[in-house]
Amino acid sequence: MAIGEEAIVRSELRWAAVSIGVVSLIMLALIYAGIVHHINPPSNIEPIDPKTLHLSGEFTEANLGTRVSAEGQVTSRIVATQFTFQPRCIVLPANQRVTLRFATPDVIHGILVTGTNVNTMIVPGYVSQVHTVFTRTGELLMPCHEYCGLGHSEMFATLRVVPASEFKPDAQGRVSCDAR
Amino acid sequence: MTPEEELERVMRDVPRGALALAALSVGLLLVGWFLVYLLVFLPRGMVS
Amino acid sequence: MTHARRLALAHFWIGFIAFAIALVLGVWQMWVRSPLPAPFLTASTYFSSVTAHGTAMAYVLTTFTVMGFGYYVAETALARALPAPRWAWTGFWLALAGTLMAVVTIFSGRAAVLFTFYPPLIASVFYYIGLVLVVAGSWIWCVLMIVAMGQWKGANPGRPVPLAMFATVANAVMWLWTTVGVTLELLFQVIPAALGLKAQIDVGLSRTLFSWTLHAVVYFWLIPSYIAFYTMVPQAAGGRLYSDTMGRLTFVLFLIYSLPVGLHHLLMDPHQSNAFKFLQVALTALVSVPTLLTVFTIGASLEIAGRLRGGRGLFGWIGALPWERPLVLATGLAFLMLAFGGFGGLVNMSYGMNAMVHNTSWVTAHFHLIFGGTVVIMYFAIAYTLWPSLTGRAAPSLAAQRLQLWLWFIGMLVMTLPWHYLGLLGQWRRVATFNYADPIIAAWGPWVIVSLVGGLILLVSGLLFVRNLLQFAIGRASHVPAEVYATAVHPPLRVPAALNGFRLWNVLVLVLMLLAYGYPLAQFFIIDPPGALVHRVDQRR
Amino acid sequence: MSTDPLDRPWRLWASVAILSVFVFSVLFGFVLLPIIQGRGAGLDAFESICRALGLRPGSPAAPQPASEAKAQPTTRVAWSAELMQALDRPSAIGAQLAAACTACHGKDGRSVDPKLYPDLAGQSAVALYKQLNDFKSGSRLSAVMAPLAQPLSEEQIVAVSAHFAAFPVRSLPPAQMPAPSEAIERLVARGDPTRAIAACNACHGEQSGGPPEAPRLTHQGAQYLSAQLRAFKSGERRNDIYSRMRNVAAVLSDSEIEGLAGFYSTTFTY
Repeated sequence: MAIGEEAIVRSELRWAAVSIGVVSLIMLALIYAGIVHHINPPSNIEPIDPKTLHLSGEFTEANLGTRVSAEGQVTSRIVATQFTFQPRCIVLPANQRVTLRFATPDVIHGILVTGTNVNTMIVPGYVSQVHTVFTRTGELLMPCHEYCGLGHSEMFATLRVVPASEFKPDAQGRVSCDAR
Repeated sequence: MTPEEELERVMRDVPRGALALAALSVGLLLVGWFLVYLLVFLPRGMVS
Repeated sequence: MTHARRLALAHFWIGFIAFAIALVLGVWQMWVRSPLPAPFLTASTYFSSVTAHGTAMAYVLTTFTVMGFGYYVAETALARALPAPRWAWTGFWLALAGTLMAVVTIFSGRAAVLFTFYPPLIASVFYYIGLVLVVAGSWIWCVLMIVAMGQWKGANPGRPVPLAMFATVANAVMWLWTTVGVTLELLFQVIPAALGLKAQIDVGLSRTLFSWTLHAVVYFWLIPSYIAFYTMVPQAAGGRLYSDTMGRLTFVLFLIYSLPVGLHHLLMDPHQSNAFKFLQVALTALVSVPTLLTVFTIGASLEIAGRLRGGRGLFGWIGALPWERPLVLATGLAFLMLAFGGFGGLVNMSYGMNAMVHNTSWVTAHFHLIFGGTVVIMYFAIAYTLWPSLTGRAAPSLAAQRLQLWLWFIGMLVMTLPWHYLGLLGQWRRVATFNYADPIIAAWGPWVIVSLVGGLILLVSGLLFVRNLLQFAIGRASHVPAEVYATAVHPPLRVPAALNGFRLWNVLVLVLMLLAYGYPLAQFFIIDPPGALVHRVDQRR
Repeated sequence: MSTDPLDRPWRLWASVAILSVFVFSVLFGFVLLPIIQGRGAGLDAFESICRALGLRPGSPAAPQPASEAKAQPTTRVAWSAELMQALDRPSAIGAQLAAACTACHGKDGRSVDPKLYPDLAGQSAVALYKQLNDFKSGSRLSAVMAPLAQPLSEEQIVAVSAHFAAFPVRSLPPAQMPAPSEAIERLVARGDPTRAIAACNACHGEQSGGPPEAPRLTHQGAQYLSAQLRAFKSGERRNDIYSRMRNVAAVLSDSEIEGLAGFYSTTFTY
């Protein structure tokens, strides 16, 4: 036969090399995003007890919402629970590094913010954390995107991104939707 | 021509067409991926 | 009729009945999610329906079809009677009993937890036991496949195992590895909680164990399609398989790379580290290699067929292919849908980029394209190909089969292309209703309706499929079943032992699993995170 | 394994291919990427790698915010697996303690005046435990209940909760059930996505999987139920963990509150 088995194997191997090249290109692009834009999936192995979440510590009800620390770090603490977010409206400044911290006292939830790369699962037992910079101002939707029970469909919050000039913390460094 | 000779004849061209087709489709796939990467993903900003 | 043929028919029919019911539920769910008012909607009916749809499609249709197809291959490719048919029937009845148990539990409203096992939401124990029985039936199948190949090798020393059987056993071996994760989760976490023996659960551990199963399970469903691509399609097209060796290598690659990659389902989870997510993303990137190899090898096999039929030039052979044959048509459509689905998958698995689409409709679109587009359309084609030999009758109309396949393709694209777009816009998954009063969401409405139309087309196609199979009853008797298996350009006379068995690959799977999943699982026993209270949906406190 | 020369390269090359992917991933994912990212965030190499491996919390690409604790709990109830199991077991002390409750809540937990006092019969033990505890701690205010709850010990609260939970629910004659309006049934079974109200059943239903302390509402007096909803709406009652009920009640209209109270007071199903 004109085309021997070796030629077939050679053509296959050549194609396999092309395939590996293609996936390597994709891996390189991902490494580039990691190095230049600091993009990682949100990992944060920080255990917290879901059963006593509401009793003490940073996720007690009075402590939730956006707060600016003395060093100027903007952190928003949000609890996802069956079937509401607390708080349900969150104010954050645009064009500034912000940190969102989530925890749940009950089951698995998850959030995304429409039109951004903000996305994380919220797993009972851990604090989920996303660092990001919002570049566009306006009201964004932050739904629960993981099935958490029969009320899952009605579980969503609003994220209000305001220009830095309108982001005014009170004496304790807190900013909330009601205050505006 | 016998079936074996037929096969021998076509095997002179194979796999040029398959290679072209596979390269075309994988190329399109790669272009599509990079379009999403550059036009949607990176503009949406950093998260970590 | 031989046991294997009766087994194949019985398995296929159970799978296809479950499929038809799940299809109706799926269309209703899309209707509910659209801006149009839908009947029967309550939170409970919707999520019970999603649970039933997922369970029927992902566990029942697939497991039964894989088993039935495997029994057929074991008998026909090896040209031997099936070993221990009584055990095979035991497996069938176990799986059927399990299916009924799970379905009754779901429809009584006691299992609205969706078909993924994500505690601390816990369904009635009967739902889980039902699914365990389905898996137990499939384990019997795995053992029978391995035994059948072993007996054949004993009787044919030194000869290469026919590719169709080699691939079937690759799937059986992979499935045994795959089910370990979910079995551990069920035995040590979920079922004790459902029985009331455990009041709290380590959720990070359960998600990680489930992720072990979650990716490979898709390859378990997919491999019958690939078996058809490699061993049946070249024959149906009138050509030869380009390379038998590459076929073997592809199935081996599926075995070793589909397992240590499940963390890409947990990219957005807090309880797995960046480092191990990166490792498994790199391994996930490699799992696209066997698929890309298949595209080339099957392309070349079809090119042989096209050129034998007079096709010329770089692409002329494509037009010369016998597209009127359902199996060839299904293959072409399956590859097109695989391209779209694979594209979505590449985006999903892309480490940080996953954040853009995680748990959005993009993901739903991706797996419907892979599952419905590549897996199920090939199940249709396999059924059309095997039915003459299973029933001893010829199809009364190939046109009806072609129409059904085309409708499936069109419906799938009309449904999933809007989902991709909506996913990028941020439409999230697993909800019954959207607030269309919100201006952001209102803009999605028209696209949701378009996808509903796609769903309706799929429903018509699915019902037409069942009708086409029933139509065989009025077909004329066909006494000479056509040969279904393809010959390779160079039929293998001897293959290296590494490509004639699975010992080496099992060792490598073990090594890879230890590297990729060892610490990600061990960490839960090191940090011992606090547990979450069990939330049972079948009863209240 | 056979020693056929054909096999050797397979074993070798398969292992090399797999190990090279592993080495690549470890080099980039475990070491280089975290170190480079950590430099931007002002972290040293050791800290960055620990974060990437999950040995320390946080991302290698960003500074970790300081934890700000300010404990002002809405309730002092703490859940645990042991507590949940204890609440499933009725005890003899429960029956003795229950004598103090019968003047209002009736001998079998059936309220003597459903307009003012809720039925306790068949109520979930977890819900009873939560409310007694909140009366005791002052999270839920009641001039009547506070002095009764304050002397109770943890064990006594568990016992009395389990005691009343074991009684059968009051059955109402079917003639008393008016047909509920479609809008109310919709709120109960479906919720309202335009106002982010989950179906009432999602927490209060028999097969909900919702918060463990969500009480059964069926067969409570309509006046009692509507009074509680109004109290949640005004913020007068605020012992619901993470505002679960306040968030819902805040967007209910007065007629919806009456309708829902009427629905649950006369419905058997949920």
